[in-house]
Amino acid sequence: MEDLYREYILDHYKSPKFRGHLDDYTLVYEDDNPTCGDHLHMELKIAPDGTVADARFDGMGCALSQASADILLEHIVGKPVEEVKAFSKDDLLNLLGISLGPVRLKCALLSLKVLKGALYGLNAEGAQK
Amino acid sequence: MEDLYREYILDHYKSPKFRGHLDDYTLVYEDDNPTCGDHLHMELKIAPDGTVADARFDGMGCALSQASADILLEHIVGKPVEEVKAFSKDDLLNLLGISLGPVRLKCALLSLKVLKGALYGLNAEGAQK
Amino acid sequence: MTVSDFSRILDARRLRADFPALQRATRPGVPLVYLDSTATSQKPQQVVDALAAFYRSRNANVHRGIYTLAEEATAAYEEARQKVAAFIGAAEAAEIVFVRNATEAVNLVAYAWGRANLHAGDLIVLTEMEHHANLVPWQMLAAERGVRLEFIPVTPEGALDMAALPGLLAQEPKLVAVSGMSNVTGVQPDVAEIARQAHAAGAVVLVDGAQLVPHAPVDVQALGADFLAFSGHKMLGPTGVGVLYGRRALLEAMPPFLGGGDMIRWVKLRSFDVNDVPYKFEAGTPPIAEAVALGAAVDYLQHVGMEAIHAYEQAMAAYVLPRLQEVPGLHLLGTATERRGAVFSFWMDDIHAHDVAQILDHYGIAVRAGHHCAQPLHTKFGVPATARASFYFYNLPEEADHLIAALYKAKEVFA
Amino acid sequence: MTVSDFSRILDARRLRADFPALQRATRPGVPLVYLDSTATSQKPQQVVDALAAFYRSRNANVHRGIYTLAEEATAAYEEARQKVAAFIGAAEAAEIVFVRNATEAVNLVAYAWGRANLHAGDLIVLTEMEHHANLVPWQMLAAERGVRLEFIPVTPEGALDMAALPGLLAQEPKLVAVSGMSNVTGVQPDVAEIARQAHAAGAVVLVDGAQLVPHAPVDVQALGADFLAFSGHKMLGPTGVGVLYGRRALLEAMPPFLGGGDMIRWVKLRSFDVNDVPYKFEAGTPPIAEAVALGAAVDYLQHVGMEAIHAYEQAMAAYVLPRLQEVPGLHLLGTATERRGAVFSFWMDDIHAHDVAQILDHYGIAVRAGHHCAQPLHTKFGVPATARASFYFYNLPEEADHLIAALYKAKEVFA
Ligand SMILES: Cc1ncc(COP(=O)(O)O)c(C=O)c1O
Ligand SMILES: Cc1ncc(COP(=O)(O)O)c(C=O)c1O
Repeated sequence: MEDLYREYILDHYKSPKFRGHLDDYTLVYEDDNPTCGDHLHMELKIAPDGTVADARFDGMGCALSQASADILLEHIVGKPVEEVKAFSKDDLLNLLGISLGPVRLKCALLSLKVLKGALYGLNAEGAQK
Repeated sequence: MEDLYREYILDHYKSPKFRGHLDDYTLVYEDDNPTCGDHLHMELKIAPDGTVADARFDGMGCALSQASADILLEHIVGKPVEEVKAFSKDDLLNLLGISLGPVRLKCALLSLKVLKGALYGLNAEGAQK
Repeated sequence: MTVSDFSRILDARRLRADFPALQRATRPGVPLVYLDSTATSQKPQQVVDALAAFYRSRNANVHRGIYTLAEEATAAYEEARQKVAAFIGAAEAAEIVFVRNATEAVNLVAYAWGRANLHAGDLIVLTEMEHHANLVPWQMLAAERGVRLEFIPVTPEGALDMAALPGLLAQEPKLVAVSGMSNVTGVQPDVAEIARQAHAAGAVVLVDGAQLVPHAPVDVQALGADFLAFSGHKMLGPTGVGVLYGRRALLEAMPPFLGGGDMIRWVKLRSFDVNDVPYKFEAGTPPIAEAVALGAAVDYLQHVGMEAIHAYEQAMAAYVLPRLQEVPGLHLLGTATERRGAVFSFWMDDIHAHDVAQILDHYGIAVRAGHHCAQPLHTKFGVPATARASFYFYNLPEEADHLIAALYKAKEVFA
Repeated sequence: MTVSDFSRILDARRLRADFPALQRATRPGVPLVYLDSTATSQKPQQVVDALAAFYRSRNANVHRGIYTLAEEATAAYEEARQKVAAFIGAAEAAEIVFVRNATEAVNLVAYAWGRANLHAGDLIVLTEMEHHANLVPWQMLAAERGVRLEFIPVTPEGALDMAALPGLLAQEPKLVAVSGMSNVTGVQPDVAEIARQAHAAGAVVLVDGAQLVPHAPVDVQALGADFLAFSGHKMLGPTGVGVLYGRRALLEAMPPFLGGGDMIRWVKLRSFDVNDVPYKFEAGTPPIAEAVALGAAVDYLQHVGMEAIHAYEQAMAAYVLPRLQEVPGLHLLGTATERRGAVFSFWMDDIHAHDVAQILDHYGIAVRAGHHCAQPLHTKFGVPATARASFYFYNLPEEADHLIAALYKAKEVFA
């Protein structure tokens, strides 16, 4: 399967490095995609110097939504929060290296939506600090 | 103008024989066609032997609605009420001798509608015995 | 204005070739002279082709489809939304709700916005020239909720009596709903000025754009419309699709109207949560192919140019009006010469409107007869019915000449 | 059932040639296998031609037009109404109201009939398998009026638990609204029996026929439907047109829904009187060309034969069901083998429905993934989303084979 199911995506889906929970986190957020039941929970630990010290996600959903979360977290850990805040939709799509139709776009971008929710301190239903 | 505006129809429209009122009538009815503002009032005098002794109409509207009333009354005066009751839409169209689209059909048939209203003793708004 | 002057504005003769229906004959030997575009416009081949092409190669249901065909259909549908948004100067495509027609658009506002925001004693200001589509929905609301209706009067010339507006606005209406162009008189009220005053009085402004949008350049920002309703079929598009434009803040604050698929975010057995605008108002499978074809119609109109269309029809109005007024015994409903389109409703001494229309049809000329869904305006002018001749950019001055000649014939028949 | 047996029921291979979209490739070299007719059907050339022909030669607004073109358009529109009436066994054409889609049809009943007849505490009986279109409108009514909703449960096989019906009917519901065929499981409840019992309990019966009417012979008298809602686009017709059938007595007693032109008898500034059925419910310019093309779709379906279509899909269901069930780790939502159409929703261990649909698309197979606008049913089965493959009479058993093979491939990818 070329394109969408490149090894890269499938690897991150089947063997995610950042799936799980942190013992101690600074920011947390979760959201879902009710149309398809994708769900994503994200925890971030921000270091005193303002970088993302560590991060984890948990959730369920399609390969794309879950792999995208893993790839995204891999990319941001170690980076300054200010830089991460500027991370855009197009940046993520570049990272994934695939082109997507509108429905799958929502799957792929759920991770970014949850990340931004955490960074901007939104209140997620059911998410507790 | 062939067809619709045959001399026959135009003659009845321009010089109706039965336009007017009766001094004394047995049945009366009136109705209208709100889409186009056609209005028709009809008075019938029924003789003791059950025939239509005389009839008149009054009203305003298109040539077709008014001519059709005149033609219809000319046809029924002198006939037994029971026979007139059986007079159908097709009978009237045959009498008029023209073929009509749905909108004009309503104009042409208003006279029959009012006649039937009078014969079956319906209550017309505004019509007094 | 001579006949040749028209072609400097716009090459109607060339454009007509795009409209297959305009090539047909009413009867063998009698070419069609279509003067009823106010009821519905004819369609250029480009629009029919857009419909056929959609069904031939991109047909699928929209939203949520992952497969290629569904993605193509969704992209085509959303592209049409963007075209319509750009066409009327909406701030964003999400402010465009696809409905069936202008009538449904007004009803949507009456049901969803009206029932949430209007209460007994509240005032709605309309005008005496409204089409039933911008009248009956408010009457229904008035009957149900005890809302009051007041009307900007129409002058003997058919224009709005703007002097009456301040007095009505002083009563602090919640809504001012006014037609951008009368389908009877062709009069185009100064909606921007009405909206300015209405907003100053705190009212929401709905514009019935069913006639305005097809015939003049429209920018909702300049117009000051909070809501704008119009129909695809009157602007070269197919039947079955219309548009409600609404300012995002208003649309977002409104409860939904129709319930069903697509308008929801989630559904449980006993409750649901609504989707974002505009989907919140698009329950069920939308008129997909129709919206796509409306996009093609917008392309066509923009290609011709709305400024040119407007100028051409102004010229046509200036050409036709005096000629009609010369016909003895002919009375125009609406004699205004300023701010008007090329729509003419009239009655004739001794000839009922139906008979006028029938005789004109005999000469191949398609005009409408009746109250044109504006019965109160006809009542005001004391006539039950008029005959109406309306012109679009594809009509030629020769067709107007043909109309005038046929009216003289009608007088002969009934002489 | 072997592949060759299918062609004895109906010559799908020949009929397919009428459907241009079925000739297209998903990508160069990858033919389209369209298994999403439950979302919307493809259209035969005959229907597209009917649309194009209407616009090319008969396009005018309907009703009240006196000129030739308007009379032809009106005749075509009313002829379509008659075809639809005959197709579903309505007593008369006046019982057919043209709307946008099944969703609007249900909403029309909820607004006009529901708000006039249902009061706080009144009960509506639905089922757990309803599409959002036959659920959300009643939830909106329940929230507004304090009406109660109860549900006929769905069994683990996806059928309706008919044993629960008498208990629900004992509570004397005012309305029983039930789908004629689930768009998720393909299950076709015994609506005639439900209607019989519901009528005995004094309830009005609404049937959501969006899936039933395209896939099985329907006679509203035999079915016992007081209202029947369906969409043109799922039965070879265009988007933008749907049907509400209603018994005349019910339609006549109902207040109007949308206000505007055509639905009135007369209008004054502050009041109006309604027109006769069905026009009372058709405010504004209807989907004229779409209705005419729906008439052409009905002609096509009748030419193929609804009995044959039903039999063909029964055969397809019998063919596909066991093959799907053999795929390891595949779970069907709805395993009923009786009274079902050829619609299959399923989920797979370790592969999300989206991924299934995406991989199938890679092989040219168009299936839908999601909750298919029946979220409560999915919630009941504990899955947020399924992939759904649905077959119409133009699908071939080879396409089913192709689907099964691709599902094994998907398992490999995700192994
Ligand atoms: C059972 C059922 N009811 C109602 C609908 C709604 O149809 P539409 O979207 O055409 O209004 C559908 C369509 O998916 C359906 O399958
Ligand atoms: C001014 C005006 N408003 C509203 C409408 C209603 O349009 P539709 O019938 O397409 O809903 C019309 C159409 O005649 C109109 O001219």
